[in-house]
Amino acid sequence: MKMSKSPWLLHYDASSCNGCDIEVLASTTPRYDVERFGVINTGNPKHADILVVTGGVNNQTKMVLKQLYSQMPDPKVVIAAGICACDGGIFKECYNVNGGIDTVIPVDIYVPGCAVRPEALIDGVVKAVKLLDEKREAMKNHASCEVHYGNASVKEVKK
Amino acid sequence: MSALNYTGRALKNLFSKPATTKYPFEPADFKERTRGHVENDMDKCILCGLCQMKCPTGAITVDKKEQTWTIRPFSCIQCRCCVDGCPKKSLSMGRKYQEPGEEKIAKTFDLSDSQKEVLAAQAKAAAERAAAAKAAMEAKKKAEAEAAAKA
Amino acid sequence: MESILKEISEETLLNEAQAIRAEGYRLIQICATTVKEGGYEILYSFGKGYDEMSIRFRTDGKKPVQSISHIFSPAWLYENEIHDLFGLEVCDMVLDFRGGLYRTSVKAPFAHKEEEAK
Amino acid sequence: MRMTVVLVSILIYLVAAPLIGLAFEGYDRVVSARMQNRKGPSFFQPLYDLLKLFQKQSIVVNRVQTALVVGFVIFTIFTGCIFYAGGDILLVFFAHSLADMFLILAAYSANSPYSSLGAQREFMQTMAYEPMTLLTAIGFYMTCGSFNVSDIIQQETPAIVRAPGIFLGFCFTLLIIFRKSPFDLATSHHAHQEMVKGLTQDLAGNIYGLQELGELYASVQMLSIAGLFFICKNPLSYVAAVIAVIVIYFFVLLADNIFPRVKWEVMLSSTWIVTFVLGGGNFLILTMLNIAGK
Amino acid sequence: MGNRSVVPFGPQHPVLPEPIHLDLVLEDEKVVDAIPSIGFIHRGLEKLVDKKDFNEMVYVAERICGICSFGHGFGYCDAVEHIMNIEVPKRADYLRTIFFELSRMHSHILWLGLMADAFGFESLFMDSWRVREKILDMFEAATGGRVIFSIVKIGGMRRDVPNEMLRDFLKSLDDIERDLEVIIRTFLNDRAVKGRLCGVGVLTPEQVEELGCCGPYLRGSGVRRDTRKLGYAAYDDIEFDIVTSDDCDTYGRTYVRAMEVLQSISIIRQAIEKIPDGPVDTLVKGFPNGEYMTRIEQPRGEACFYVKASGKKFIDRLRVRTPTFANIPALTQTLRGCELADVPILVLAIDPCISCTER
Amino acid sequence: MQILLFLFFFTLGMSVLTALIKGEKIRGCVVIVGSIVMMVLDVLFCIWAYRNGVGDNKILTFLPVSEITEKCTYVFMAGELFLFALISVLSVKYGKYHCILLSAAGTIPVLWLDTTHKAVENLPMLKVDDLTLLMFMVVGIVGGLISIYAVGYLHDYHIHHKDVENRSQYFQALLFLFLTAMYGLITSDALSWMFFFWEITSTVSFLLIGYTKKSEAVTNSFRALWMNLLGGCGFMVAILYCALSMNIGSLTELVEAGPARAGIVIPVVFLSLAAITKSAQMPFSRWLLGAMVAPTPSSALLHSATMVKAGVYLLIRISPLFAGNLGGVMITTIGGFTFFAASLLAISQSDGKKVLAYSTISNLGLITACAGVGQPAATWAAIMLLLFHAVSKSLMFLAVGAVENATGSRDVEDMHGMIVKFPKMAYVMTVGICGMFLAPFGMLVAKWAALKAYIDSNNVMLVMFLVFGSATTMFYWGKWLGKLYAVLHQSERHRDVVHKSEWRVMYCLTALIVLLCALFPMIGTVCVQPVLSQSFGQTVGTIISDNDIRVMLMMLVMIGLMPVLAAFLIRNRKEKMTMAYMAGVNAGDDRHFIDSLGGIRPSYLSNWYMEEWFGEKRILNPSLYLSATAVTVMMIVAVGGAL
Ligand code: NFV
Ligand code: SF4
Ligand code: SF4
Ligand code: SF4
Repeated sequence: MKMSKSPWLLHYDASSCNGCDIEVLASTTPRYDVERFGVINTGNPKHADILVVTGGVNNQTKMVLKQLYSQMPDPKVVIAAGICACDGGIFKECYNVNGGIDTVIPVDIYVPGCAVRPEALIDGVVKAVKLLDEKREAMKNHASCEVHYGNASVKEVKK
Repeated sequence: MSALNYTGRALKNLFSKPATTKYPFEPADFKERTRGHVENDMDKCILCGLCQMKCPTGAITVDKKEQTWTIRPFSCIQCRCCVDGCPKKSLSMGRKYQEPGEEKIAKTFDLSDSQKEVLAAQAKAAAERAAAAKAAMEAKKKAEAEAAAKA
Repeated sequence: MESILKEISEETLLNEAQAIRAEGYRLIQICATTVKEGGYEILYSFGKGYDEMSIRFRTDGKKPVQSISHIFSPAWLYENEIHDLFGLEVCDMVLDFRGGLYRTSVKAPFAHKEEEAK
Repeated sequence: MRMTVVLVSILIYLVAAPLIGLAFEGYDRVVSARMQNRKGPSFFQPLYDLLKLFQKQSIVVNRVQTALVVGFVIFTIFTGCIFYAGGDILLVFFAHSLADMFLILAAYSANSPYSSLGAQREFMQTMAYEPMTLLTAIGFYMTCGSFNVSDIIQQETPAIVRAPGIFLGFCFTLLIIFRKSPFDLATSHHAHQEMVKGLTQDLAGNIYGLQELGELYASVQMLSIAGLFFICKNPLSYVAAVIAVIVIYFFVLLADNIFPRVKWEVMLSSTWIVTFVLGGGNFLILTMLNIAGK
Repeated sequence: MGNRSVVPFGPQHPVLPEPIHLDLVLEDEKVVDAIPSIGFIHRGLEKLVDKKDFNEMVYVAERICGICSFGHGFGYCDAVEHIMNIEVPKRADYLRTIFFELSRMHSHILWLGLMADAFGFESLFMDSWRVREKILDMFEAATGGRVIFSIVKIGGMRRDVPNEMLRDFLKSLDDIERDLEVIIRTFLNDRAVKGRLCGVGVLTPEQVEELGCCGPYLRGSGVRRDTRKLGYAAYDDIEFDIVTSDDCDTYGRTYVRAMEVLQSISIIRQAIEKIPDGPVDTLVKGFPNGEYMTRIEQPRGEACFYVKASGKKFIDRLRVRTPTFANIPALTQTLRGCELADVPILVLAIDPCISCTER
Repeated sequence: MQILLFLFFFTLGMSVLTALIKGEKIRGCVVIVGSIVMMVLDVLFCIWAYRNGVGDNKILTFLPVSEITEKCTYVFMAGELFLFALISVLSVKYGKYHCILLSAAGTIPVLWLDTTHKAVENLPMLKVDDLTLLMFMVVGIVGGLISIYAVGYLHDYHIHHKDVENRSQYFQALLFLFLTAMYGLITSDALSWMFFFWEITSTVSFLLIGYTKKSEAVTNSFRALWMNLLGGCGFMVAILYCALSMNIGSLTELVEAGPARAGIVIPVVFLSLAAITKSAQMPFSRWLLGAMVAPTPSSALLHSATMVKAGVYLLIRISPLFAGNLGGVMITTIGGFTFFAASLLAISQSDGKKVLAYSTISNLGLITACAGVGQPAATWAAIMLLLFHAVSKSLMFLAVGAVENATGSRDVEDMHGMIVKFPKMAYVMTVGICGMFLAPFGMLVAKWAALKAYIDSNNVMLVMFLVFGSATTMFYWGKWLGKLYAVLHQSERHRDVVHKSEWRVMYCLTALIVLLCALFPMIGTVCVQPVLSQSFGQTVGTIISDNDIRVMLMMLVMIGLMPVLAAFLIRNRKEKMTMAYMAGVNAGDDRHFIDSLGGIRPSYLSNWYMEEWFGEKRILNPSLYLSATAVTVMMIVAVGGAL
């Protein structure tokens, strides 16, 4: 079974003006209903396959974004939705905007638009799920994922 | 006050046609004024660079030397500022949005040959005019100088 | 609607604010602006019904501005903002974020550049 | 002979339960979407989801978590086995709460805010519905004279005839068990507005898949119990039970779509009141009948 | 009892499309203390005045927020127009009013949907947003954008909206009004919904005034004040009543917003009826010099645009005080002592727009 | 017989001996050896008794009327006077005069009865039957283990509580004295003898509660005293009535008189009153909570494993008399109600010992209710509950005590992350907690039996109490269990300062719990069924069918295998470990996040206690009043009806 049948989505607003956010949200509502493609807005990085980021990045959201990204299980795809997320948009000269989200985490799909249109987002998701499948194949070949175990959970006290 | 206000709507929805569009299985419908992407009619552009100057995001680059007009659609915010400001009305707003992609591409357009000729002709004309003006100026200066000298 | 703007001095701020409060005004906003000649001016706008009343004073930014958050309770938000953006010290705020409100990449981005260099 | 019957039914359960569960979930997804005037996903979407989850990397916050989730799944399946082996229905409920305990402990072990809030709420939910489930078992006992599922299906009249109140009460608690609005407090299938994902917050990838699988078994089992109310000696009653279950599920979905989520106080008190009035009342009547019968 | 949980709420949280962070101190489900943190969306666009000239700033102002985008563009233009003493053509004023009200409708309906989602009523959320799409269609037809319109400019409007299109609007409005009926009924009459809204986040009229609240939040507590009554754009020519509610709780705020949607419909109808023909644009010459503070009524309340300029291409200072910013102190106040389940509702009660707040 | 006497006097001797030995080390050794000897004797006695036929429905009766018993009576009278004097002195010292009155009211009539020879004579004074033997095992084994545990515990206790005068000598002596009294209580058949031991347990427990001499301890100890003395008065009334108007002097006779005998309801009701005070049923539950100020071993021994069991023991003894009369109604109502109300109250507690106390009250309520049904099946459940409860609860108490000594806190909240910080203890506690409420462990089985018995006796009210009460029980145990399982990364392990001897005791109890679960069908038939046939003259059918037992055993085995399976599963898994979700602002170690002010703030995850709903403030008083009214009304109605 292909993974592409069920891409679950996590949306994070890295400092967008809201325009893109509401369009992302709008694409889950009746008119565009991305659930047709199996998309669920999970709200939880640990269940998500696709990270949709809107807005450019500033120092604060950078940390959050990195963290969310690291909490998503492989394979995962990042969509930068909106011009701000692609390269900072009209705000790229602002002192508190670092630019597109590709300055923080690797972006797989750029969806332009200010604000991004739901149709464009659907296209983006469709492209993203293809990538998801590819990444899954790659994961198989690499025999599997990282192992970070170690006995990190316990530290003995020395008397 | 009642408890089941929404039941009717929910049941009605269940048995009626959903409001969902067919996109992407059918093409999206755009309104006539929809601001999708910027198009440049390279037959009209005169590479004046006004659009580059006006664009708030710096999405446009006009290269006069190479005679190209470049737009970075992944930077364009469809504000329509360039379109409104283009003196030759060569720019227009396409209705379809820019396709999402894995890379932030830039689209470069060469000036159409006819326009190149026009521009070249204009440039030539302008150069000629400039030369003529210069000549005229010099002539004038000369004349003045001569007049002065005469005086 | 009428609007009044009154220039005051830094020292009288609290008294003025008290008086305005006593007249039944609410706080609309506080805004700082850099002044070309150096220093900052701070504009306080108050409202009563549809009327508007503003007071303004100049400060060189060297000594802390008095907070009016004891008089107008929502003022802490504006004052924290001014602190974070202009680098002006505001003392006695009821809720002091200590520069943590915006956590901007650039410290005090609106402040005078030369001061930054110092 | 009996042994083989038991084994066969357990086997069928093991294989069929997830499929039936998926079917119900698919039904849920499609109907819910349509009630919201959306086209919605395909009927097979839950299957895709589950398979996808198993293909994902497993991310954990600690090792204990995995073990506990495995415990949850094993015991949930085991619970179903007891039921389908015709075992004691009280024991089914006891085992169910044991299984649930594993899941809650898994959430606790993550030691993260939302998991732990979810765990608290899940306890609260368990506390809310447990009296009713116990009364359900008692209801079966009162109507059929036995706690054993194998005896219950052999009776002359279905339990619903004499225990309609208990049946309704049980359906009410199904809302909690299926994590449907208005009672989806601990976690829900969509992003939950205050809990993010609550109980399942820190389960990821294939571990989450495992948990989902467990939930499938659990829901099939609960639906089976609802169906059990309609079953009697008459083979036709099985058809009735299937139809009834589908209808019940439909009402659960309808409720999901026409109610906001309530607060825990409301959940606890309303469930307890329903339990007390419907369950307790029915039980009282049954007892009186029993005494009179003697 | 010293058993208090300290948990972070947000920035990534499904209740908020936008990041806001709260440090919640919980006692069981009860919130004993909550400190909000904003600053995740801070971009610093007020500082862009140094880099963009006063005309370009319109595009920036519009992108302060994607929900109340029109109001921001308008507010900024209005301030500059005042400084430059520009008389805006009447038709442009009417058009601005129409767009303003459409924005308000879309914003309120959007809010209704989010609120429904906050108390876990998914189908109501979906339904509200379905209706909202119709307004977006009107926007797209008139301006070419669904959320960011780019239609207002200093001195008027960038494009006219033909009268036929305005008449189509009327038809759509009828449609919307019909659709809204069930939604509003569910919000205002449903027992279970009322159970989640009534008595949550109570603030008395004195308190809201004291806390400097504005907009529906203020009117939900029974204070009659609506900046539209200042009469900017074409509001002077239009009759409308200020919606208030004496419930003083989240239900009251919901009531105000729901009623304002209907009120906006009536305002648009009046405006379309009265709209004069004529140009929509005037020529702007020179650079602004002076200062002005415009106050307008955005969907979420009173927004102030303070512009200071000194006769150069680049203005000196743009300051936007947004309604959400003004309502945040009230949020902090109501959060204390509420229940965890109410946190989303209370946060939404101010209709938080963080990108507005932080700019 | 000799063994019994020897056991009795050995324990008494131990008490004297420990009181005399000053050196802590030596005393410790003596206590440990003594306790082991006591346990061995206890077991030997039980074996002996079974071999001598107790198991075949026979009752061994000892000490028929003789010179010795006559003399004993005088000894007892002297003892009673001594107790009275002791209580008087202490009451005067602390100004609690009402206790003197109560004590006098209980003692004088009995003395009067004895001196005027109005008491029924010619009685067998001691009796051993199956129930006695079961109690022997509970008292001997659990008591012995706890005494051993006390050695190490007290040592640490006094290190941590410098403000408390070290009187451990006295403490240990009291423990043994108490055990002696318990032995006496469970073997006595004559009501007057039983009463004597009954009063000793009251007094000893009073002394133990006041051990620390802090003002809180003193107040609580007097509360315990007056309540128990009140119960003693009830006992006394029952004795008087039996002796004077029914000519009954022993429990056996009383039970044989049967529920139908006219007037029997009066002694039954008064004995019940005595029992519910001792078992801390509502409205007398508060003394048990107060008792938790005492050092843990005494809480474990007295207030959960044994002393409170004296009350229910009495009820189980007379349970046939409850069938179909008001006494039964009273006991079932009170028991059921207490079960439900106390478990609600336990929800709001975070002090580990208080949770245990409420849970004790609640479980005893269940036992009381079972006994009050007056049907063999219910009594079966009551006995089972008693057994399982004694073992699990004492383990929980000891574990909490050990945790307190190791970490300085016994709050449930502070047990957060025990699985990492103190794994051994977490496992022990897990077994203890699971033993209290989860399938397939003992308590649940017994509850299940109780449920069936209630249904069969058509007692709707009790069923409702049970179903609601077990849901709440699940809640408070579950959240405690959850606390233990939070995995805290990078946390420091607690130093294991728990003494070896304490560990051994806890392991023994843990093993006992598991063993009891595995063996419960056998115990049910071998040990419990005879009790029923003795008191009801009939046996009960299968209470839990073989099929179910098989399933439960499977579950037990599965749970046992879980760790193994998990270890196996985890070893070869490729997993990635990430931080826990904290809405994106985890500061890196799962325990801190970036807060609103941009700093790093520790997160804290507390359980829910819902003070407003289930707090003592809200529930305690109403339920006390309610139950007090119920008890009074029913007693009046019952007695009035009988007269
Ligand atoms: N706050 C705010 Fe806005 C509005 N309405 C404001 O000016 O939304 Ni984005
Ligand atoms: S791309 Fe445009 S609409 Fe989207 S966030 Fe940026 S400015 Fe807003
Ligand atoms: S403004 Fe128009 S003519 Fe000038 S360069 Fe741009 S597109 Fe060409
Ligand atoms: S539409 Fe706006 S952003 Fe795009 S190229 Fe033209 S001026 Fe630049």
